[in-house]
Amino acid sequence: MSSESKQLKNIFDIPREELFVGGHSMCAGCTAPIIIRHLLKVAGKNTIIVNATGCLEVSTTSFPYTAWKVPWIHVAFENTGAVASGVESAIKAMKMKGILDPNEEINIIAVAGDGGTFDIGFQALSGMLERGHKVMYVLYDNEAYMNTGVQRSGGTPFGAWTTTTPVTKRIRGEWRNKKDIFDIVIAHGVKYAAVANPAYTVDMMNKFKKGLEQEGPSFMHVLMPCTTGWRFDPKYGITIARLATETAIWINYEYDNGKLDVTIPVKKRKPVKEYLKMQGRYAHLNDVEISYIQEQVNKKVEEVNKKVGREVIGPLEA
Amino acid sequence: MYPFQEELLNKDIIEVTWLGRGGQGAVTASELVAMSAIKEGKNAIAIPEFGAERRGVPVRAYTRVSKELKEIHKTPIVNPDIFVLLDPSLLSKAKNYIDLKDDGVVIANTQLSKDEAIKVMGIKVKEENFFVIDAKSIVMRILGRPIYNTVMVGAFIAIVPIVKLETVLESVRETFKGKLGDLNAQVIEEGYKHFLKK
Amino acid sequence: MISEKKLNSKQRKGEVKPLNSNEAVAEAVKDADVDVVAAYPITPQTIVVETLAELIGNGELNAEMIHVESEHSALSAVIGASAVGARVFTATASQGLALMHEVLHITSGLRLPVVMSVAMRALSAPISIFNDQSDIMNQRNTGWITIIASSAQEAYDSILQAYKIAENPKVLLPVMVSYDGYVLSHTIERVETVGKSVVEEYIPKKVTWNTLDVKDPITMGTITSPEYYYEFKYAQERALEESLSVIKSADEEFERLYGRSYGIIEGYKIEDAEVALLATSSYYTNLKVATDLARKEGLKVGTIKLRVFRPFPREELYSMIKDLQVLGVIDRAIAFGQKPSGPIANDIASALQYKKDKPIIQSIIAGIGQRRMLIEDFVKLYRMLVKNMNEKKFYEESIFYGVKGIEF
Amino acid sequence: MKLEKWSDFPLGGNIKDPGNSIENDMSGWRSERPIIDLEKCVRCRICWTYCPEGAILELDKEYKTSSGRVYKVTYAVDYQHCKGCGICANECPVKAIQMVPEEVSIK
Repeated sequence: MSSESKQLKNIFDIPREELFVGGHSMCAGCTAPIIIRHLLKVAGKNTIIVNATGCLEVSTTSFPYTAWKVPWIHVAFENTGAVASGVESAIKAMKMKGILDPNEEINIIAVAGDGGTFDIGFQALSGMLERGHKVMYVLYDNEAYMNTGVQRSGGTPFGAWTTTTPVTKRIRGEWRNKKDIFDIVIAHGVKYAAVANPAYTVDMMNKFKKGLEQEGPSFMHVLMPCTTGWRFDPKYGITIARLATETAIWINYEYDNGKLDVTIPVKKRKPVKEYLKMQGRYAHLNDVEISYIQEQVNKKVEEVNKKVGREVIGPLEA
Repeated sequence: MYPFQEELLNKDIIEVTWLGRGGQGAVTASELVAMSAIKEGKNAIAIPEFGAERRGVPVRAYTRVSKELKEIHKTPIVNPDIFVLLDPSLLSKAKNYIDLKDDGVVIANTQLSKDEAIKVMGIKVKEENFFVIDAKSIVMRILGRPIYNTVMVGAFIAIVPIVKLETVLESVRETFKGKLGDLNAQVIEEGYKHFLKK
Repeated sequence: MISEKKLNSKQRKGEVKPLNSNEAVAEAVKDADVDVVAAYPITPQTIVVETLAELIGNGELNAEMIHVESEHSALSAVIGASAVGARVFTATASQGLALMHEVLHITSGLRLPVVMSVAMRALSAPISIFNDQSDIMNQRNTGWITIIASSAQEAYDSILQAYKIAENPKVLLPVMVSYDGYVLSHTIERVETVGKSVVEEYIPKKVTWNTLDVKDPITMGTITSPEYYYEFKYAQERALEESLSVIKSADEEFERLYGRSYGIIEGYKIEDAEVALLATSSYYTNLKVATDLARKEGLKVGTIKLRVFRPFPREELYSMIKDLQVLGVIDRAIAFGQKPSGPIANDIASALQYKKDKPIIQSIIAGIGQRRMLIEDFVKLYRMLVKNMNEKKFYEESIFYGVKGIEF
Repeated sequence: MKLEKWSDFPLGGNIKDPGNSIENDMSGWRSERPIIDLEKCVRCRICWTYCPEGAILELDKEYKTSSGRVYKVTYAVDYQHCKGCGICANECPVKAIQMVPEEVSIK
């Protein structure tokens, strides 16, 4: 995206041209393609995508059909950060040697799910961030290994049922908290990182834009409600995404050169129960467990307001 | 001219084993001779025996030199034509590492006299083929550190002139840049002169 | 190593340098004007990475170096770089090569002309940092062209040839150039370099493979159904088979330009030999010395060096060995659970399956974890094979030469 | 794409026709189809924004409602790619999109 282009004000500013098209085989109601459509609308044609193994990868590039209209590569599950580093270094080298036009801007975007980021791809991501490659890394987080049939990952939140954290006599879904990938990324000295939500499309797109304008690596953590793994009716993907922000279980942070902010403030929070009750993965939770999750959210909100320096997330609705 | 030189220098391939302790530069010594021979249009190889070198561990290195561009094999040298001992404390243990050829030459860094050294070393060697040098006094004076490799290279090329002094000085200046190169060149010359006098 | 004939060649124009095989490889990478280097340190390969860092640092090589956090990422990064059209290089050994295993398959499957050097080393456990060939033998089904070099000179020349081969549009497969860890990787030898003119003369830079180009977007690394996968694998196998002729012509052209060639396999005193020992890398030069000594004892022996391991040169090998009585095959790796236990011995046995006149194949395992093999050990093996031939006594299983407690 | 022999296959599984998944017919995935009531539709663009398939078409086609309001754009559904997830209907702020069972809509 050229630097003179402005931030989007509303959804009427979104370009019409699609660089990620239909005919792919993502689940009906999957929210990942919503993220990707808008990612490419921001990035434009001069973009190379490096995609980790995952739902998005297998469902959009099933030979001989591809949904992608920009150059795209998949190598493996755990090495997206490394492959993207290679793409970026090669372009840098070839520009330096005059093989490529040094003035041509090419966006390099790594796209990976939570498994490919929190877990198996963590090392390669860390290497890429620490070395400072100019790559935007987009994590679409559906909070479990959905491609292989809903197994827990380091991104699975407390209480969530998965096939490997089942609801049984001894355990009641995931009993550990989600790994704080955002803070871990920032600890690498990354200049720009943001948390986004496809329900807030314009906010998400503006964050993509800022991420691409960075000199070095940037990181996008995007919520991706999964109809199959979260067990909800396909039509509710965006509703649930919105509720995640409205209940403050998902906070739309922006970390920009040392400054933390929340781009979607919430005046009055909805009880987290409203978010949880829409999803089959939380159907087993009892009141005690729900109030534990609510407490966790309350604590987080308090922390965030302190860090940001104002009450950016308001109190719970009565 | 030492009496053994003519026959030794006429061999297709001359085999040298260097024995020192990790950190004393046995590998560098073997390489300096090989590098210099290659520079002079000969063929040579330098093989280090130990991979993970640690300070203090006995280290062997080997040099094979062919005056012609003959292909050189790469086995370790257990029965060398010339054995160079870098570390005085290994004198009595040297026999565990080598099996000197008949007519083999030994150049040992030791403060002992030749006769004493031959006795302590306990191998079969002709008296006229045995050389001792107190390398410590030379290197402490010039380098200020007990690193014996370059003085022993100097001694070696005086006794076994398969490469010229100038070439070795050029090689050592490439290996150690700047002042360290100059100092080591001086050390080599000292070692060289030590045996040239005789 | 340079034979006398080759040294007298008029085409000689390079510079003579004392280099070990690791440094020779780095020198070749510099002369090939590689664009991106990604490598992770591992003994005994590390000198390659260090030398390249220095060459890039002082401007002798204009390239990007990626300080990756693992070998898996090293190969992944060069895949990414190759996929956008850069000439790339990586290097590894042992555990590092094993860690790359997954990505090795992906590189050949994506048909990217990646070149890698391997300083061959034993595999853990227990850990051994020393030489054998277990690392590359374990990668024999990954679809890489695998060249085993016998000297620093051959390592240097083979890297240059590797780009010529890999980037040939008929091939488009990755190439591994391996050489013995320590015994070659750390041994200083005489190397004649070609210099940077090699890029114009021999390996001009031309992107012959599919790349990620924003002006002509493609999707690379797709998923296939049972309806499609098989054909890609068959195409890969065909390309690997057919690469043998490209390897030959690359070597011939190299000889025309620079006066050195290595062929696919090489023999020494094989014409009238009854018994031969086949080996790879540094063992070949040792075996030549042993051959001369054994011949002095009246034994009609010779030696063979296998240079190209994948694709396996069946016909070239057969025409060299068909008149032998006995071929001893020295493997420095163990194919666990298989009898005989030498991977190359097995390859040869299966290559000869339908041939009528063929020697007896005697598998020999030696040099595991760099267990010392001196010239007299090789001579001993010759004597034993001649004796066995005369007594018509052979071992179906491998001879584990040099294991404590086992005598032959 | 004709891929009868192994030698017809592109190198390494690469797809050289970007965005050719658009050729696929996904209509069989659908049990319900969205039907847009262009009279009710306020052209807010929300359905277009949230469609995972890019199957809401935004056409530069004028539309005049029965009450006389003129819109410059018209929204339509690309039924070849719509999988019938219902996000559009659910998110429509004016309930202008109805999900109708396929067997009913075919009649």
